[in-house]
Amino acid sequence: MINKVVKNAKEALEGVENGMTFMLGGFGLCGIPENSISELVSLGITDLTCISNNAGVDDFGLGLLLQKRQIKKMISSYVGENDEFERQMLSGELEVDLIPQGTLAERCRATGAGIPAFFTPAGYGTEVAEGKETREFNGKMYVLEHAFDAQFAFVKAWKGDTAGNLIFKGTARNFNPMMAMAGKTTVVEVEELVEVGELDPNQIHTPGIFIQRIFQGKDYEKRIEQRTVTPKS
Amino acid sequence: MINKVVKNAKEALEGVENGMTFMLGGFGLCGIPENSISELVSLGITDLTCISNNAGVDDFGLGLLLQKRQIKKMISSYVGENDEFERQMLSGELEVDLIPQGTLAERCRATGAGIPAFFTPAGYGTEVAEGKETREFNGKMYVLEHAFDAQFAFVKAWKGDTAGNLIFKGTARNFNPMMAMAGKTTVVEVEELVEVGELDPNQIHTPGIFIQRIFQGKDYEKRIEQRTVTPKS
Amino acid sequence: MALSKQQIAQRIAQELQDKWYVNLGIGIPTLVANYIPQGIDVEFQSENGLLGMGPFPVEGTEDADLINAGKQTVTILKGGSLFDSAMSFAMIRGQHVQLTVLGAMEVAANGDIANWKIPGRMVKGMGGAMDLVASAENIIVAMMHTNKKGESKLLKQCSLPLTGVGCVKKVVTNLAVLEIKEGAFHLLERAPGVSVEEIQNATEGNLIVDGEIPEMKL
Amino acid sequence: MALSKQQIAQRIAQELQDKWYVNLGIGIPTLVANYIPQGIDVEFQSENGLLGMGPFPVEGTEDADLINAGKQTVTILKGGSLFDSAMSFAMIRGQHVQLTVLGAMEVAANGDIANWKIPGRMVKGMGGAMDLVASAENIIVAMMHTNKKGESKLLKQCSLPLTGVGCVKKVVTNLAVLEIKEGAFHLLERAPGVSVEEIQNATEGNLIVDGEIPEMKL
Repeated sequence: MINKVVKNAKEALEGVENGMTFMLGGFGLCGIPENSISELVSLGITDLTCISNNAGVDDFGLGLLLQKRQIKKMISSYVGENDEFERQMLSGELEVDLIPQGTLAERCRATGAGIPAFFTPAGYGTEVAEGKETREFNGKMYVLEHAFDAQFAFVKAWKGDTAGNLIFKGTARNFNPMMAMAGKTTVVEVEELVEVGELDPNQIHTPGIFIQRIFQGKDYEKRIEQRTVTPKS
Repeated sequence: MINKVVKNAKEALEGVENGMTFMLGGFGLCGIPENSISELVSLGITDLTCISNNAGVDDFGLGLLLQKRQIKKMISSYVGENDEFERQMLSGELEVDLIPQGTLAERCRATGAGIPAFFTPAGYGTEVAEGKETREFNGKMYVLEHAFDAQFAFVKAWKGDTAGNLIFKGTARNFNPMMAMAGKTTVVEVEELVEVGELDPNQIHTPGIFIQRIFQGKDYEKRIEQRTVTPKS
Repeated sequence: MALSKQQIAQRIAQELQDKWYVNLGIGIPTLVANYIPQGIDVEFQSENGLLGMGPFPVEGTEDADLINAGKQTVTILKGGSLFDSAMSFAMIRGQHVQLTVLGAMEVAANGDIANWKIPGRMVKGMGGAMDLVASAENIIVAMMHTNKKGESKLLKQCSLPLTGVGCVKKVVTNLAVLEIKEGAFHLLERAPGVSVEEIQNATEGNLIVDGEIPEMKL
Repeated sequence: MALSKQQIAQRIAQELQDKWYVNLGIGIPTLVANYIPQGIDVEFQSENGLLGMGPFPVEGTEDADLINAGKQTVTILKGGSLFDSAMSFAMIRGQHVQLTVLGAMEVAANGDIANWKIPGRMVKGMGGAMDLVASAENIIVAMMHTNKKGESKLLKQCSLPLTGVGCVKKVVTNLAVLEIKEGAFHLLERAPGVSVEEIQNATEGNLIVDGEIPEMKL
């Protein structure tokens, strides 16, 4: 079996450079590649384009890269849970491309699946469709959307084996599987790295073929953005 | 939880009519909806258009419907493992639309996912692309392919719960998950019907939202087309 | 008297039908889950990858890996399922979700909706709203009838950048239930004690009042 | 002497590179799996939804729910995975499979391939072949150099309906290994004991013979 294991985040991120385009999994702070983000901060590379559904909070997730002004452009569906983001955006330091969430997800999948473009109804008649081809199918209007091009995808999984097969947990799955398919180099960090044969082949969410590097992550904080609970009765 | 259970194949197939378009899961004879096919034979409805990767063998799978001349048109990627099919096709009784297998799979997914059309490289420059829009993306040529429109999808799963959540087994998964998404009415037969809560929500292949009717199948033959083995040592 | 947010949610819950899959937006829509009528089964979809969403977890059992689209910790009911974002929007775009309830800044008499962007202000993004409104067969907007300045949010034409065109079929506000068809708001019900005149005054878009308008039953 | 089918497979196996995912077509290509060079790891993909395909099962352990694209019962290796057809062709179309080996009726000097249809005869369909040839970065055709009538299968131009255009880069036949570039077949290796003249005579398309042509090492 093809072995994808690298020692740590440092080794996993070999080859990242200023000006590259990255995909980063996660929805809010749920399922984000914490170790890879930390390593990107350490490396200090700049002028990055980040494709990620959200942009983290001030002191966590992609907010850490924003603080150090490493990001030139964000491609997201929902941002601005953090003040530094807002400041940079309003001052024009940061470019922001806002995309409907389903279009973002499907464009990631298309990238990995060799589909260069597809039609979606989302955004028709809005500024999202400006300058894009539109077409009617069965009486309904659709917008043509394109695949992305990302040098690296950073993905967080729950369990992964040495061949790169992945299982995600709960809603931490979100964008991770499509981004795993889409990176020219896909780097995965896992909570638990296991030997081949330990995962049921029938229950793998992302087959190892999409993965170039996998490593055992550490020190997961898994911060909760909105802790909503019902009191113990 | 929304309950999708019906008593049997007869109840599950209520509403099928002459001239309808059906999707049927399976690759070869692997993962085909045996019970639904039997019931279609019993019902004797005709002029059917069947979207299915293959067309069964003479005395099993869709071959049973062909024998009784219930099928007007097959939409498949590979057919002709049976003589009756060949006879009907050569005599012009049966229309056959041959589609690249990946395009067939993606068109099924697109149908269920609300994508009316997408570009794929498969078939560019061949007779498959005749009359279709083609376009260049990044120096490579692609063909525009469209979603299907199917009144019923007949799907076979390994396990399913009363809410319609499905788990497939081995390579019997094949086209079943996409067709499950694509039918206006999706009918699922399972080897094992369980209560909600018995399947791990993190391990479900097809969420119940796509399913309208589910029933406990019976008498599975699961015929093997090419029994290839290595001798016991 | 005008409805409270809870009551708006309560009224919208009456629109739920048996066996419907429903996506609830952030804010008032979320509250709809508290008022499911007896005897019907509905299932809630959260676009970040969850079907069969349950109530908030009991204190101490919350899981960072199980949140809703509002990033709140939630639970999953028996028979629920988890999936990725592409699958989630396949459900939405493919019209497998029967009802979307969401908030709005403006709704127009032609069914247009604006709820994601105010020019000149910080723009947070549309999230899944554009996919939802472009896809759902049934869209109910839950909102106050007027904005904080007292201006109508039910307009001849939206002034803000659109989220979707011609898609809203029903609006439930603190004052009324209205159906949108043929380019007009059709008044269906009044909030208890609220007069047709009050509703008329708070509605900028063309309002059709056909016959006696009943009070909502809550 | 011309190669046997086994030997064609053996020669193709030398093209495998470490960490490659490989899709093997029906017939000669399937045999390639028997000759993986020592010291390299490759994984076989079967387009019906299987990665990490292993050898045929031991008699008595065959499973109707575990077959390859040729409908043969197979096994799955440790570290393998199972998935649906859309995912399978996402791998193929997205160029995650590094090598496709398949048979052909005709190959042209411009890289065109025909392997699915003979007009006037029963047409069985292209299966996954069109997706594979339109997508793979490396395509090796495994076939006899001539057909049963002794006519060349390496042509100036395909006469049969095409499976894909300009996609074949390498051909391994019973007589030779050839690279396709700049509109010609470039002779790389001869089968043991087969002369350049024999290959020239069996090749209708433009054949470039550049310098001394070595014999294959098997």
